[in-house]
Amino acid sequence: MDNAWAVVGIFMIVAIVLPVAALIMARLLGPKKPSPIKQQTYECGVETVGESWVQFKAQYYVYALAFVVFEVEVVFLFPWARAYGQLPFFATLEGALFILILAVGLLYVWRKGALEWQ
Amino acid sequence: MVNLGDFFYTLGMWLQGLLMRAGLSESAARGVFSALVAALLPLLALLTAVPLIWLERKWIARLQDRMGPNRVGPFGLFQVFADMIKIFTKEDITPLGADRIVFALAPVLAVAGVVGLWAVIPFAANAFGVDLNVGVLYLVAVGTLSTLAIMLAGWSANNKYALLGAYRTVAQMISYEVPLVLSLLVPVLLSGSLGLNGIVAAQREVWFVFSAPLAALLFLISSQAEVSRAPFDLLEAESEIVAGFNIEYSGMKFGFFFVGEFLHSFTMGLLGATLFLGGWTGPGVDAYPALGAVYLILKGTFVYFIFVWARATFPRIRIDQMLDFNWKLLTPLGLFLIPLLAVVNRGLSESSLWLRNAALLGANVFLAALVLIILGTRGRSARMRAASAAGPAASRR
Amino acid sequence: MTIPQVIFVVIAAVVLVSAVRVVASRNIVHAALWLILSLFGVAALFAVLEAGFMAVVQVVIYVGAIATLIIFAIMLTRREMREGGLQTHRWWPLPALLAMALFAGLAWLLGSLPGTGATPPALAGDDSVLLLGQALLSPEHYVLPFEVASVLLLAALVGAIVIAGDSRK
Amino acid sequence: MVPLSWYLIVAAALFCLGLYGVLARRNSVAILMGIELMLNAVNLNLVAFWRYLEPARMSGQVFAVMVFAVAAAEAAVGLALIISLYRLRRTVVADEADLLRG
Repeated sequence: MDNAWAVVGIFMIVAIVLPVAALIMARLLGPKKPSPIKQQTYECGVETVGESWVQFKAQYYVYALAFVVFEVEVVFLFPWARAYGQLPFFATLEGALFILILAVGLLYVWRKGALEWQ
Repeated sequence: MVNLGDFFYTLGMWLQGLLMRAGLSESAARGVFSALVAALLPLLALLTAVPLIWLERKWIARLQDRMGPNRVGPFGLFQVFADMIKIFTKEDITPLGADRIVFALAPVLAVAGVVGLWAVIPFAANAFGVDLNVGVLYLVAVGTLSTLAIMLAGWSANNKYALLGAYRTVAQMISYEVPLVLSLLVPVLLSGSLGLNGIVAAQREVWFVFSAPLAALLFLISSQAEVSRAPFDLLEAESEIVAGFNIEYSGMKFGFFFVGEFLHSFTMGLLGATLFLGGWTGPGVDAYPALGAVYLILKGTFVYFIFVWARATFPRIRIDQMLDFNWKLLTPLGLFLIPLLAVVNRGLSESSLWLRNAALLGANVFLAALVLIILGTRGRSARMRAASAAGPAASRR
Repeated sequence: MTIPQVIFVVIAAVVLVSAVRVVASRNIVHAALWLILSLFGVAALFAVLEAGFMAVVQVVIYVGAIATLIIFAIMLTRREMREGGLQTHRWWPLPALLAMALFAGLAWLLGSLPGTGATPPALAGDDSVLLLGQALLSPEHYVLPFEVASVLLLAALVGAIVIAGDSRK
Repeated sequence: MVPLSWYLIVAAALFCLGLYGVLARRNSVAILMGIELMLNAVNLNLVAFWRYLEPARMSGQVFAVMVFAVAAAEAAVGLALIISLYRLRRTVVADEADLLRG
């Protein structure tokens, strides 16, 4: 298979194997003296209070949401950016319209106040 | 055919010839050779971190009027090796209640997500891991691994501060990914190619930093935030809070997050040089293609120095400022920049190179001026509102 | 088996085994992590199919965006569904039977179809991203879906912000 | 080379696993994950058919890209609904979501 992705595959496998090998080496070289105190969850010197699954703010979800939508739209723009040079001028305007619709979404989220950090 | 100027190509041909003499067919020899490159390039990338850490520590020290490491070896050159020996012989502590496999996987992914970027960087005309026809999107895809690593690190440690730190870091990284990807789109727009080799080839006459300086600025700021270094390091600020998502990590695993951050910053420098500063192009590169690697590393180190300089200079910003800066300035700027540049570039595609690039630069300057005027008036009205609100209160007192 | 077939079988095994873990894990976070691995495997299959654009987009959208969203949603709604507890309905064998029957039917159908064992024709010499862009932009092809996708995502953004933000008031 | 039918079998298996997840799981986030698996099976089929039958025409890839957009939109709105439901009812179990029952 003469596929450039085979090289990428080998590359990624090596990029994962190398740090794993270093971790194993560090494990072999380092001391191992586990104790309950040492393995306790760190909490600024005091005993751990409560469970670790704290409820977190819904605010983060809004940013994740905006990110997802923008990411997907930008992915659509890459084929446009690749091809618009070989197409009539109208195609450029199609891409511009696409981005303007995207900008309306951002404007809405902004006006709605969802981007304010509370 | 011995041409030392084309060092990488000659070396590759020599190796392939050696393999063919050993009895392999030509395509098999080429396959083995590219597999070899794919296996050695990650190692090279990881080893780059060693001089990098020394360089950055020296730079930061000089910018802060200190000496930096100077005890171990000449100019403290062996300090990094001493640190490596130390970190290799440290105890590997996994906190109770942690998800052991995920806990160990997170630092590995953090490094792999940076090293993976090196697969598509063209170091010289004939020296690159692989020339994907979707190279720029590949960079975005590999970059998601680092985000994933931080999420896994925060979740698996079974510590509420790690989890909180991870949410915040991930919120920052995904927010700044939007202007980063928008800025990556600009070289694609101007060159009409998604592969990094094509983007470099399109910059032979004019570097994209001159035709689209705003995009280069967007790239610079958002990649600094993506790597979460100062002034965007508020989520793991060593001097203020205990740590962020990596609070429970120690020894080699912590070292990987650390190395990953340094390497990510430098890799972003290389990418900035490739996308906006012409990559390996430079005088004499046609006669001696191997010179391209020198040019790329010099340019990449220059961009990296800007990152370090910013790190040493700017004060840390608050989380609300950071998110506002992204969603209310950088992202809208990118959204307006792209259609503007596309229309100018396509509209003038028949005219001369210099006219087109001058028009692109003019469009950038126009947009930058517009943004500065809007920011100026908004800032003035905010100050006046603040002054009028403070006025009655002051007179009452 | 030839080398491409071995590679295919390994990737397909990763995809299917992690998909089983997605639907069978008791810990919902683990299910999400297995989902990410499964989606990575599908991206690798796209790469084997020489659809490089689809492979990177799969990683960017699914692993980068949707998986992040899912993990955030799990963190926001954790509490009782964390681990242990009953993750499936009491009548779970019924959907299992249904799924197996569907798979058996599909496998029988695929086995009886003619011409599905063909080797792929050579790719057109052109860059497939260029072809994709041209298909997405030319008015006689898919320009309308292209613009509608933008509107769809706008609607999703507005709708999701309204839904997720309403109870704060 | 790998025959087309192998891809179709893998996609069919993935689709059935997703279907099982959708029907059998109680947690609505897990149900959503099942839907994502099913959509991926569809995309695998689309790209495999593009590669083996019509590599010169991009219809298969265009459809798959549209599926990506729909999947992202569905995940965004679906998860927002789940979060909203959780705020109202403190549950993410799909059977207990009976707000329309009055």
